[in-house]
Amino acid sequence: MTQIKQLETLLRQGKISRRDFLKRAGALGAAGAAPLSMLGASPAFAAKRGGRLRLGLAGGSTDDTLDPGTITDFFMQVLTHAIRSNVTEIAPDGSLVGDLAESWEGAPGAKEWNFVIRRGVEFHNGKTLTAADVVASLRHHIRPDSTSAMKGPLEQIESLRALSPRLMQVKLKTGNADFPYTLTDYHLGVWPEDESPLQGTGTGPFILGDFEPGVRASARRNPNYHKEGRPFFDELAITAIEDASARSNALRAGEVDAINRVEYKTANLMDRLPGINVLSITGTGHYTIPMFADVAPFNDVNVRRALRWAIDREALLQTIINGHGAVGNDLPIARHQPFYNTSLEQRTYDPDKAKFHLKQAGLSSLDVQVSTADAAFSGAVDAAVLYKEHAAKAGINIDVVRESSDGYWSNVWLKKPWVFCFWGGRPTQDQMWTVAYQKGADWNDNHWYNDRFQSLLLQARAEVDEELRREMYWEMQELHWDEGATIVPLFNNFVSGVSSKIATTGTISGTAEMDGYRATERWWFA
Amino acid sequence: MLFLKEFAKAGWPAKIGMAVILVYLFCAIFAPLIAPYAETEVIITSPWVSAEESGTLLGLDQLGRDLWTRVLYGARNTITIAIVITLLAFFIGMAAGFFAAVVGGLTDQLLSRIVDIIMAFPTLFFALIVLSILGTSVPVLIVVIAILDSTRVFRISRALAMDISVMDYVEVAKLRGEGLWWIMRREVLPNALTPLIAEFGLRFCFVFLFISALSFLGLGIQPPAADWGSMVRENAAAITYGIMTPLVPALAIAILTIAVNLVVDWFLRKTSGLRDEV
Amino acid sequence: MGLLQLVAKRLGFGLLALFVITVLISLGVEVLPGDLAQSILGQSAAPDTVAALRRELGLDRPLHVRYGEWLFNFLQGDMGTSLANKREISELIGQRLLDTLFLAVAAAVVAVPLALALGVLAALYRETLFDKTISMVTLGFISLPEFLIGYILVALFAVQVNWFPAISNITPDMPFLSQLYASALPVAALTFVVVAHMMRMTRAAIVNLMQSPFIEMAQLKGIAAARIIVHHALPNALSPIINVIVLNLAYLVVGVVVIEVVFVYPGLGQLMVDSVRVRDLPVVQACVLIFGATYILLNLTADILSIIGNPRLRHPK
Amino acid sequence: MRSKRDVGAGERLLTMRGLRIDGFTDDRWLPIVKGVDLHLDRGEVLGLIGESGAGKSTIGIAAMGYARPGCRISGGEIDFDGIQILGAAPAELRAVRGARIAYVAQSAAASFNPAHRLIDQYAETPVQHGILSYPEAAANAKDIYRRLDLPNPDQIGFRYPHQVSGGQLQRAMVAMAMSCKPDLIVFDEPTTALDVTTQIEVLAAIKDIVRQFNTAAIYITHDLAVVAQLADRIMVLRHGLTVEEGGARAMLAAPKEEYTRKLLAVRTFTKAAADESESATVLEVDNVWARYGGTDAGVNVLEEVSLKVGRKTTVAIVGESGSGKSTLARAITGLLPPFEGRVLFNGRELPASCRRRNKNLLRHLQMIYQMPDVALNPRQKIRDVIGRPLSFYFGMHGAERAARVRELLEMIELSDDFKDRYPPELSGGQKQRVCIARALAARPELIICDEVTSALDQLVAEEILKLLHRLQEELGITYLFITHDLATVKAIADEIVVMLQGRIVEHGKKEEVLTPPHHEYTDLLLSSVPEMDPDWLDNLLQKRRAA
Repeated sequence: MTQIKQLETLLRQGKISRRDFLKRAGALGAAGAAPLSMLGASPAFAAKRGGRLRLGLAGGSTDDTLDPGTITDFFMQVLTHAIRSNVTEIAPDGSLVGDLAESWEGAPGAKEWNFVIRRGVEFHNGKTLTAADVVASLRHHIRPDSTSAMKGPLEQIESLRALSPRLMQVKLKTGNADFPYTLTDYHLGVWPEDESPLQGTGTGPFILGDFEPGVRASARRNPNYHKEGRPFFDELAITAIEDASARSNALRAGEVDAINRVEYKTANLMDRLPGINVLSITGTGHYTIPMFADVAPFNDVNVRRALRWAIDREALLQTIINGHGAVGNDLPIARHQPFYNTSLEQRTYDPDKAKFHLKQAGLSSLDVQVSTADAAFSGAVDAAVLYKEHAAKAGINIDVVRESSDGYWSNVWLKKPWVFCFWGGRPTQDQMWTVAYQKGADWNDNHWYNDRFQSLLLQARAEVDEELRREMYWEMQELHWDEGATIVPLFNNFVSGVSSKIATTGTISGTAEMDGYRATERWWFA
Repeated sequence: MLFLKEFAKAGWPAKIGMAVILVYLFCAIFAPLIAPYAETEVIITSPWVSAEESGTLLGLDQLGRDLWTRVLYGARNTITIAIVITLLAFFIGMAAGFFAAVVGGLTDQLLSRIVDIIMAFPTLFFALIVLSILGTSVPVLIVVIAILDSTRVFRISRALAMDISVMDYVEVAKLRGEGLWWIMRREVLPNALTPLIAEFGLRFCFVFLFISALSFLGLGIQPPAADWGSMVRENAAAITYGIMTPLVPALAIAILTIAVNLVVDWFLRKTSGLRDEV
Repeated sequence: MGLLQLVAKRLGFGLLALFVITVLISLGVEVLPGDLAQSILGQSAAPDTVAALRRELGLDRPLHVRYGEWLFNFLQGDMGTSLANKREISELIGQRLLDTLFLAVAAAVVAVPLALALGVLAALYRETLFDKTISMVTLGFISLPEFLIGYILVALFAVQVNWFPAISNITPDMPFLSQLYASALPVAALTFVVVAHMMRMTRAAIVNLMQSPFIEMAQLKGIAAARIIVHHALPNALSPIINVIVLNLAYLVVGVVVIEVVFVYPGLGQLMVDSVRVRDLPVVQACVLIFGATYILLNLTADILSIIGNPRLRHPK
Repeated sequence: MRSKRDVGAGERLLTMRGLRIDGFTDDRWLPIVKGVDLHLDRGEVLGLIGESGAGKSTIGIAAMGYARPGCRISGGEIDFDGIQILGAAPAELRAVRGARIAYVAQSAAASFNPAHRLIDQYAETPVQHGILSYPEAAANAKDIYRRLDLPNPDQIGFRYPHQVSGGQLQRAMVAMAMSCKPDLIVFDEPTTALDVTTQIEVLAAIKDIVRQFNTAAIYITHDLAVVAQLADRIMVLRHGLTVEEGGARAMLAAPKEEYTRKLLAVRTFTKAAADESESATVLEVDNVWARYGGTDAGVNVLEEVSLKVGRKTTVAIVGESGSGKSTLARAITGLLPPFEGRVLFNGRELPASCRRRNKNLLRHLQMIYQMPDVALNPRQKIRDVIGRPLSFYFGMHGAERAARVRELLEMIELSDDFKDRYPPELSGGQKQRVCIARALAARPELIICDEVTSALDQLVAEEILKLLHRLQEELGITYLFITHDLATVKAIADEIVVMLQGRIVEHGKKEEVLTPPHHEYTDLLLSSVPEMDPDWLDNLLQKRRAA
């Protein structure tokens, strides 16, 4: 962290350029949480009102709907944050703050949570927000015939009540100290209880204009937005641009002000262009290679260790994502996330260690099959081929099976014993471990059922004491690092292209791309 | 031998065309020997390093692999696949086309209507569905493109065979009591060969483009194997940054297309007896 | 009478073909891995959520029931609603179809006369340097992938010099001229893609006729070369030319998904690809029906035009 | 009689000196015309005669400074009324073509542009040359159509070429040639493709119009009898060289050269009358009706046709195009199964469709076609062409087959080395011989000869007829001879069947049919065959007008 501080100082003194700063900060793996105060203007300079923000975003599809339960991709994630507010929000610096909630309080054991709703928040249609609206919006996801992706994660809720117009009470089946974090999820925007979510009414910074799924959406400033002075833009226009080259062309030609998902291979080229800044920020997204720990040969912990030492993460970082990311340490948790275990040794490429573990498993060589497709992540096939070359030096012969991209998630992932995979990550350790590592989880793609690990997970969830939680999470991470069945070779950066006309508060969120989906209310025209 | 003797008399465009084709074939066959690096070897882990900087002939591609090496291997993969696809397409299309024309009647109607239906399907869409179902392995890709291509071959073969089957020598064979297969193979095929070979040249080149379009939709040949169509796609993003890398495989396709057509032109003119007007 | 009969027969067959196509589509989408519920909910969906959505969408019923229901409604003019976003398909498709047609017509208006003119000129100056140059250049364009042509145009005319927009994000409420301006680059790209084919066929069809006795007769009547090409050869070469034009027009409607993606043009192709991806069968059906019908109708038009253009058929004995 | 015309006579119009024309074959330029001198006076008609390949058409259109694609004028000099045609600028040539020298092609159907009306094509030349306005030209056209005896002359110009019959179209083309009142017309075999009865009309029209406008003409044909009716002078060409030149009457009366004599003597072969003894019937056609396009629709092309063919005889079926004679052949072979009636072979009824006939039945009934070019697969070697029936019917292979092929080649008077050639390398006559050998290879009892000589030059045709006759003598084959050419009939037939519009109008022994009194139609056919007598046409027309 001190290095970051030094960089910041250099930046302020003008000794290094903004881009250099970003690059070096990114290299430190900490850019996500780093205060990027010189990007645009610092909070000391007043943000300016006005203008029309034009975004060119990948991740829009003609089958998009305004139903928050079925949102899967970026276009709708940004749009829903523009028109709706959540109960809680992760601030750019990574801390949890209230959005619609003014404050909240967890009862001992973290089984009961009371949220105080902000006073005087108005929906776009003029209706005043009450706790009932929030309850109704949450219920949308947990009703029996719910088609929402949040149905599973919200199953922990036992009851949900509006105690008064300003007080919402949530009772959980088991204690969860991170429950307020759960409410930051992009599916959980709030709309009026007497309306369908498809109407698009919310309390967000923008009022929805027209919306053509997979094509465009437009919105105008919400003058009654509950955050003082925000948003800064008068209008918002989002265009769905699937093709990466088309996005960068649109940005270069000045037809949009910002784009997401800049291809890693062109990110550095774009960075050199005048008038365009590249934001390359490490978030929680990571590539994984999970194996079924209950299927031979992966049921031998030494085989798993051997495979983990046999991958050259640095080479993958440079080749597959062109340096826009950080090497992973076989943990699905990013360095900047709370309770990250900094004491663990960074795994490197060490064929000898791999051989050693192989020997301990009683093997001189190993033949395994790994399934991959570019549907897992862009470059997954290349990554598999590179891995095959790395592992060969340790006497491990990996047979790369190329699967069909279409249907990869339904036919390969969770079905084949060793596959390439991508996780967007979760804001909290509990969420991440619960969704993919807890025994019995629908998406447990590794079948690693360490008893100590599983019981720690449950304990930590309900533990309110920060220090005790830290200890538990550190032990869990150590267990996973040593014995787990998932290789996490890389954390990939969010890379966005932004016109230099755009200014920011200085701190860019690492929770999601485009300032945690909230660029529309956090940025302005310089 | 006879061909060589005939070809010696061809004009310079055909000779240049043939020379280009031979160079391509040479590269395709001896790619592993000519190529300075291995097919998927990463030289510098940075995209599109220039030729001077990397000390290579054409610079590096989007993953830092030697472009010249990739183009050479691309020739090998692309040309092989294109030839197989085209051969298969012609086998299917010609067999069905000749059959329809020679048998005529209901069979002809049925086959023609089936082909109409396939053609009424948007091509990319057809490929999209089938490749999604069966996966984008090379054999599947070959069969799908071959079937799509064979509809056009069918039309041409049928039209040609229609013209041929009214010839008296076909009637002679029918009156002699010859079987269908014999008539198709010995009477129709040899006389339809010239225009079909010309068509072969063109179809062959379109295969590259089709693979390229498929790879644009993510259904092309899977990396890391080098093929020109996918290479153009993978490198196309560089064009806006003034990097000419994607033009190299595109040029490879374009030059081969032109070369093949120069030879086909000569061949057509030679065999049809059409001549330049003086 | 012959013409009407032909039209009726072809239309009848066209309907049959479309029916077969819809059946094939249903089967095809059915055997595609994954289904709509899964694709809507994405990678991170729980099985019971997927099952619930499947139930809600009616995907739990057997295929033939769903198909029969769809067909029944369709025959009554109801295209149904998109399963993915619940919108009326007619509304969903309407604007996109108009946009697709707009692009196709704009490209055709540029490309067809250009191709004809170039083809006639190449035929007139056949075997000259002009002809050979045109032949090479068009071959070159044929052999460039269309997305590359698109990127090159954007790089030159939108990024280098800011003459035209890089993305053609046209909206229904845009004035006509603005729409045209916004579509300039995709129109240019499509023109490059289709001109070569049409031009080569025009030339070939004319040159093919140049050996005909009636052309020799025209030459021996002392008619000027240009008049021979335009007045004597062209009218008799119309049939193959019309056919290739129609084929390319069909392509302009049906095959432009790549251009749509490159220029972010909100046409039907993108909708269809998306719908296939999420297995939204009713939308896929509607798109394919439109494309299939376009192909069939255009082919029919070609046949009718060929008949009208052929005096033998137009003026029976 | 030409001397009676005085206008412009004797004034030199066209002179060619040492004309050489090359053709491009096998990547080389080979001479087609090897130095020909030719001259033509105003108003004079010159007949150019020779067999195919003699270069006569090439010389004819060279007068207009035109060489067909694949040909080039490589030397000599052409002077047309003071204009040096060779080396003239394109614009200069255009001014001559159509306006001062016009061309009448062999096939009017192919040479009229199918896309435009006749009158527009007539008017195009004068309008484009700036001689007349369109209305003037159109008025002229009607006048010329009238003079050429075209029916409905005021309206016929508004038709499209395909709406007019062959003979009328050919006359319309003569009219078109007259549209600028040219000094010279080149007639390139204008009647060759026509039936004899139609040929008369066109010949008469040409003769008339040339006389009326005192136009000079080069008349190209392979038929001496035709040229005899029109030409003042005749030039005989062979292999690109002049054989003989002279006044028409003088040459016909006393040809100097051997080759000319042979051309004149071409129609002398006659088969000896068959012996009177009634032979067994090989083929019997019994009340056959046939039509194209299924049984319900379509028009009958054969009605009530019955005939018998005796062993080792030759029965000739005569008729003009559309008479149904070729359809009869198809009905007999089973390619077009008759919808009524029977075909009996050696007394046994044949299955109507050839598909249901067994190998043995097929073998006994062979066919030889009009166009040897399309009857032989150009991609098969002669040995395969002849050898296939041997292996197919008799299972012969290897040396046995090779020996038999050699034998068959010998039979058709071709040397053994032909077996390795491809059909396109052979001349027309040689190809037809190969076709005969292929038929013989099956050891048939009956051969149907469908116009086997009409695509051949007359000398060659005569050889083929002699060959067929010899084979009949040696092998005892029966022929069914389908032809429109009465000369052929006279030469080879034992019996004659005359067909008209799908029906048999006369049937009998050759002597009976050819000796008057004839059936009315037979008479028309017989009288329309041109004779060598230069006055034949005039006399015939007079006679017919009188009748």
